Amino acid sequence: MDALLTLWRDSGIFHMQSGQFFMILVGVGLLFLAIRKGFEPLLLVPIGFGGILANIPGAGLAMSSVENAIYFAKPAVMAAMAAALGVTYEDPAQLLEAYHAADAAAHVAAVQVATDNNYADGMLYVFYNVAIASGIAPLLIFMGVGAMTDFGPLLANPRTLFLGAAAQFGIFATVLGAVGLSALGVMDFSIKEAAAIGIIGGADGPTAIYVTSMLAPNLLGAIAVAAYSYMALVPLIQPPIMKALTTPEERKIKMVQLRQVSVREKIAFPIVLVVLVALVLPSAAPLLGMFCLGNLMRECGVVERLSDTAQNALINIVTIFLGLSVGSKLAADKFLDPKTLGILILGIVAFCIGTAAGVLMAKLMNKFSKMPINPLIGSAGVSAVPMAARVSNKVGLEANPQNFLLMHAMGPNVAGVIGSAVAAGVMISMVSGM
Amino acid sequence: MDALLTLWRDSGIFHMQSGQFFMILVGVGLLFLAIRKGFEPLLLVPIGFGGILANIPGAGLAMSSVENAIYFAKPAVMAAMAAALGVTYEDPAQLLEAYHAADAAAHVAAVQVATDNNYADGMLYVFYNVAIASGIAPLLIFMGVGAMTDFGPLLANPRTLFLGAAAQFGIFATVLGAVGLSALGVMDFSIKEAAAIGIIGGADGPTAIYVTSMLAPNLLGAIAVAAYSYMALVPLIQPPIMKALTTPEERKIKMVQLRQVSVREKIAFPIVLVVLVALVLPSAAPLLGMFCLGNLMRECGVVERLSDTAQNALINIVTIFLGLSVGSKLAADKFLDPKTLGILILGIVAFCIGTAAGVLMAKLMNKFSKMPINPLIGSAGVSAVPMAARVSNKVGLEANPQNFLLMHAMGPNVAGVIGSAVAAGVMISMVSGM
Amino acid sequence: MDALLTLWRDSGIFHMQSGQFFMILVGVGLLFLAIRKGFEPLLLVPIGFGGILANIPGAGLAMSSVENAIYFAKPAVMAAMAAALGVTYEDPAQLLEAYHAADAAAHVAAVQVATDNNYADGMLYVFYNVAIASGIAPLLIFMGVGAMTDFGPLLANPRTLFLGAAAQFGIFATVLGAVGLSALGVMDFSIKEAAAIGIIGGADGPTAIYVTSMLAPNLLGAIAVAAYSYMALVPLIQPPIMKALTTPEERKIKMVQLRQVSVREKIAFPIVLVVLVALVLPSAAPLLGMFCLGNLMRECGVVERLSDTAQNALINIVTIFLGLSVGSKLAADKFLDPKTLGILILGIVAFCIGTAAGVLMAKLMNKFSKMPINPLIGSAGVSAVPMAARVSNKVGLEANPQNFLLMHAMGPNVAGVIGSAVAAGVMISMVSGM
Amino acid sequence: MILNFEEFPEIWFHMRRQPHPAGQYFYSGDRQMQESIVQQGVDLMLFGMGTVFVFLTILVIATVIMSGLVGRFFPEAEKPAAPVAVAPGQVDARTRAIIKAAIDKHRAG
Amino acid sequence: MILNFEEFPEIWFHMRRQPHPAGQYFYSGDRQMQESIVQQGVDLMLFGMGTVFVFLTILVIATVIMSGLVGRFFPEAEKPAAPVAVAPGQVDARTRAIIKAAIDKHRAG
Amino acid sequence: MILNFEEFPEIWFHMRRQPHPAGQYFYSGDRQMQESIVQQGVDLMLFGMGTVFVFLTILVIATVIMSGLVGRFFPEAEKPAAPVAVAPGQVDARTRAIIKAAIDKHRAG
Ligand code: NA
Ligand code: NA
Ligand code: NA
Repeated sequence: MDALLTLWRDSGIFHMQSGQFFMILVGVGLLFLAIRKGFEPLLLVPIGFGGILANIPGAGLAMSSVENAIYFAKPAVMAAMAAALGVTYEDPAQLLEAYHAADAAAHVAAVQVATDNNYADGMLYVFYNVAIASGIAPLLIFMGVGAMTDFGPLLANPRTLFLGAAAQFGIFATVLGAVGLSALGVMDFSIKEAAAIGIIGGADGPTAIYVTSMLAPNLLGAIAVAAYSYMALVPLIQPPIMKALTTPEERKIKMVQLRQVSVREKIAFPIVLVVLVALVLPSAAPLLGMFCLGNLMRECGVVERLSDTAQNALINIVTIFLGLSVGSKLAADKFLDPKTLGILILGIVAFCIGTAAGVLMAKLMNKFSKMPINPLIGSAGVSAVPMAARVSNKVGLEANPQNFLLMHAMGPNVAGVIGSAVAAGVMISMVSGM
Repeated sequence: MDALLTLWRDSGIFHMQSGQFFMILVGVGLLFLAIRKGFEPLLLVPIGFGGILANIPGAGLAMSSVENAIYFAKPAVMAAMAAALGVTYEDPAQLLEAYHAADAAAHVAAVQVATDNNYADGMLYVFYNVAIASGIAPLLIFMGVGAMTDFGPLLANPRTLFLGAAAQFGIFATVLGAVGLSALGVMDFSIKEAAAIGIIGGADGPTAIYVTSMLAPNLLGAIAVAAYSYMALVPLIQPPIMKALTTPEERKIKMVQLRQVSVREKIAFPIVLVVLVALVLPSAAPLLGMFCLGNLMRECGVVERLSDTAQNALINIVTIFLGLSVGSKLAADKFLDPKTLGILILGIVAFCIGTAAGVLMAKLMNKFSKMPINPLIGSAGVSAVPMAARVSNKVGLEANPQNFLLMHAMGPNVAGVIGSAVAAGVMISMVSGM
Repeated sequence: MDALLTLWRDSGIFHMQSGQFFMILVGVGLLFLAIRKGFEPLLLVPIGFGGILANIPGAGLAMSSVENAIYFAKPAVMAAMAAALGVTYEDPAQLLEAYHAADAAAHVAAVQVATDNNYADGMLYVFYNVAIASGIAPLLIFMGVGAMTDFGPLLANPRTLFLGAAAQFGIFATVLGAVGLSALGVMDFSIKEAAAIGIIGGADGPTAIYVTSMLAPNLLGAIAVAAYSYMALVPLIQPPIMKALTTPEERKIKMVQLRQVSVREKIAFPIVLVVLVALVLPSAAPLLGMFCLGNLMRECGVVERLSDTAQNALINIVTIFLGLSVGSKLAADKFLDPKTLGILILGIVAFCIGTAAGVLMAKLMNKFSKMPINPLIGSAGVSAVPMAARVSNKVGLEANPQNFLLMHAMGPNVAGVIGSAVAAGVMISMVSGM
Repeated sequence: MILNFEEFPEIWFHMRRQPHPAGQYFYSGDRQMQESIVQQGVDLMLFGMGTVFVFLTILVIATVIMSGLVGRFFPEAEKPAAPVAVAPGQVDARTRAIIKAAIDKHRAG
Repeated sequence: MILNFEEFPEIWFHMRRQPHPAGQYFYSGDRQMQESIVQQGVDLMLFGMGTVFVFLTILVIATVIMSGLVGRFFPEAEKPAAPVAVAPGQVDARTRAIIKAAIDKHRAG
Repeated sequence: MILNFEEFPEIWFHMRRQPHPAGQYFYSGDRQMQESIVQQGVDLMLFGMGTVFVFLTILVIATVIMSGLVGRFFPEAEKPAAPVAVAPGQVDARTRAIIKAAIDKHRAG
């Protein structure tokens, strides 16, 4: 009969908390957005599904062995755990807190207690640690993205790098907004959390996940969902801002045809970039290093099989694990927090400010240069490759059906990827010192 | 000259025990079955080869660093190891026993001693821990299987789920048989071992490996070999039982044509299934969750590159490691045990009982329903996808050359996969409480 | 302002040491050789790029968490680290030395101190540990190479195995040279380092990396670069030696046409080889075992999807990580050492001696056999598959435009792979006992 | 109880190790354990098969409801997925096409 | 300072936890922290945007120099890579071909 | 021996560190170590090459036996694998087809 009780106590309904049920609905909603509405399905399908799995009560898929041990709260185990953590046992919540605050040695001791009592890390917890906590998965995806990126339009018109720089203003303005909310007492974001929220404005999924996993892993679920959702919403978010900040004449500006870029320039560019990173900004080395490696493999022409694998088998495998790992942070106790609402609001503000900054920078550059720039391509500086460049093209065609801006917009678009990787490096470096 | 002695002492013949030599022959035999007889070659080729590697004397490929240290039994190392394990050193066998019984802290200390003395984990031991002990490899294979599974026939005729349920009787009857043998003193299976043996009757490789790695890892070699061998033998095992339990008239029953199933039903099904698992049976969440994720990726139509990777590169990579890891459990000291014989006998009994239960359930359903079911498709409920469905079709064609049962049998066939995953969840949950 | 200081102190130029700058140039040079000159680009592109990343000052990509903590040398951290390592703190260099000499328990304690202070393992350090220190990556590549190898020419003329054996003389002669330099006081190689250097003469990349990672990981960068560079230079290194040791008449020898080899022989060969390894030379089991597994998957014809994955997705993924990991050993403090020069010189000597030994062995065999062997195929015994076989063919065509030696040279060529794996096993086994 | 095994370890050891004519019936402890494992097996069977049937019954109901809801509220304008039903004469050719993937690949599991 | 919080933990605790009419302005400690986080945010913005612009400016310069050097010293004899510029009428067809990989794939990131 | 280094660590230390006119011949300890490493190298060469030749000789014998057994007891009814031998004129075309995989791929190793 003990076995029957075990089975019943293990059943989902017995344990289901309203938060978990709500988060399962959120997971189903993300799947709906991904499948029916086409919101970044490659990421949101595994994220949404991972969110459902993470909220299955009693399964503990997103929990570490110690958290699982504390969840079931057997008295003997609790006593041993408390001893390992060097606290006196009052209730599971307090043990959990002690565990999260523990130094490495106490952490190891607690894991040993959990192991001795046959508690194991949940599947999603393992995926999270291997894929994200290590930083590996976002970096490998960045390598694959590098292998898919053509820097030709950027090399043909390097000035567009300034547009990619300006659009990063969305990141830092949002950081300021987040700390402002904290100062006003509306929210309670630390500077690290503010930095992680700001990176949503980089409009670049792997960069956002990388930074967040370093600075504020507790917010990873909300930030990743916001980043990918808003990237999917770029065709709705950007056009009103672009039109509000430009005159019809500006939108009709025709740009001069791009020059042809030689293969050797394309080969040299990632090497030049990584050497500059080495000399000037080591904190951006992991992200930009892997990005440049991917791009070099693409362009050098002698390692096609590696480039092909980086763009296909490897990035696909990593994407599945990355998505499930992000989904593990959609566990109710982590996601259902007032901060999530703040993140969703600040994230869209970041996109809007970045878009505006890119457009305004293009207008500013037009004042100082005789080579005309259509300000609509400025909005592509937020990255969101290649969606933002397509939006620039589409809005441009509305103003002048003969004006094709797509290739011109690809320059600031990939510049935005570099820009937000630089911003990520700066923030990780500076915030660690705060 | 010391070096020469080292070389000679390292040579295989010097160390070869008869058990290891026998197991190498067993490995060659498995390769023969796989290559010449076509027994599930995708698994049995790496398993058989891994079995050969695991039995190379002195190479220690399937042994942990501590086991390797104890194998070579240098006095100074033994003394340190005994201190780390908190025992007094008598002989290597006793140290080995203390190591296997050690708690996590002593385990860590022993590993440190082995590391300090330059003993390393064997290659297969590493594979086993990463791939199987973590549970990851069977789950990834289940995801790939989900991405290859078409639930169309099941959705067109959901009643066939009952056939998939009934066939799981083979699992539990075998558990009863195993504990009966223990009670009679013929064998000495624990309840955990009995449960792991029973799962052979699930006729589903990754489920069997997953359950066994959790409940009775020492039996993994024998159980995996039995499971895959009997799956390959389904065309020999099932027909006599099917014919014995049915009349020629029953075998001639024609089933009504299946209705067309819409894409949206196929998309909704894995989501419905995983939500039900969350509500009712969390202990089956890892297996069925990954299965549903794979199937959702297949059906949703927006993540084809992930689905393709799950069905090809990823499942192939994992299969290689899974096979080698299972092979590591074919080491002579683990496989050459009277229990192995018991497992081989009980395993085939499980297949037979499952087949019979499926056929009888179909006959029972015919008594309560006016929509006729050909009882031959009941045997497909054991899973063994798609071999069992083909057997149903073949036996049906013998009775009536115009009666094509294949698609009808695919319903219970995939239902059997769900059924044995449910049974696996129940057993893991209940047996842990015993 | 502290943050600004942090940023400046983090900048690359602030920290750049001349050695690091030089090594970045070396990395760029390797990329040039790989891309422009076609030097083994599949490996040298990731190795060269990894070398650049490893030398980015302050990024610590190739350093462990403890090394990173010591690099930044905060007083409180240093004190805790010294306590963990059981030494008194004098300066970072001394702590680093204590860390490298620490036993496993002190090592764990030091890692805990670094973790508590938010220092993490660098990306390349993680790759190195997972891919190379574990031995996994070279073994998986060897499996892939096995899946790409056709033993047909070897089976048609098994005598060519002797040529593959003779060419391994380059390995052992170089070991002798290295210990001679040590004895003379010119260099300071240990016997382990000498063995690792010798294996360059095996002309087989994964074997060289595997042996070096076991015996002398500090030399891995130089040895891998030497091995792959000289393999690329085989068309320049070998012909003069081959011509010097043969008469024009010998070079014109026509060899009898190879017999047809049945599929079953090809299937049986890897099984025979692995069983022989098990009986005679367990220390070569990991390398030759994985090689035979790959070849068996290729030839058996029933696991094509596994064979295909081993030859493509898996080997490509592993190659990327292997290359970056080797690159991590191009960090200035490890590479800029007089030993590197010694390695480069000894490595080319090894290639030359191996080539000569192969040619001379072929001439010797001609004295004892009536079936003529063109001595030019002896040089292919060094491996460097398939470059060395092509060189044999090309030099042969110069002597007699009707004499096609390519397929005849493939026999000793793959024999050389087996030969150097055997040599690797012997060296690992013997040197560990010295 | 007077006979305290804890205090008489040697006797205890002797009793456990020495075979006894009454064999397995003599030691209630062992006997209990044997009953227990059979009882555990029976429990496992009853509750295991019960759970399998209950869960799959719920799944049948949920599937039928789901198909009904999808059919009513989300009917597909486009043509449905590849038909599942088969006409006799075409089976061999068609089924090979439909389950081709499954045939070779599920075996990987 | 006479009021040593370390020695009067209960008072300290009380002051921190009790709300006070003067609210956030009363506690210099809290106030400092708030100033501090805003200040940190401003620092981050100024130096962050500064670094982004400085780095990308250097990159523009380096790219121009690089393109010049390559053009002068390593001109390509063979024909150049696929032209980047596009004629109006062909855009839709051509760009789909050119950025096809990027379109689906960068989304994976 | 009267001069016990263990008891005179300072002297011992001094002797090891100070250079001496007679150099490497004076200190039997160092000399022994040098002989030792050369000796180890010679051992490695002799036994290493010996093992390589012995193993490959056994492999030649085993291969010949294996080929004989396969040819006698398992002759292939179907036509044999792609012929290994080559006619002169066709080599370039054919060999490229045969070893295409190996050529690019083994390089990966
Ligand atoms: Na960006
Ligand atoms: Na089943
Ligand atoms: Na070789």
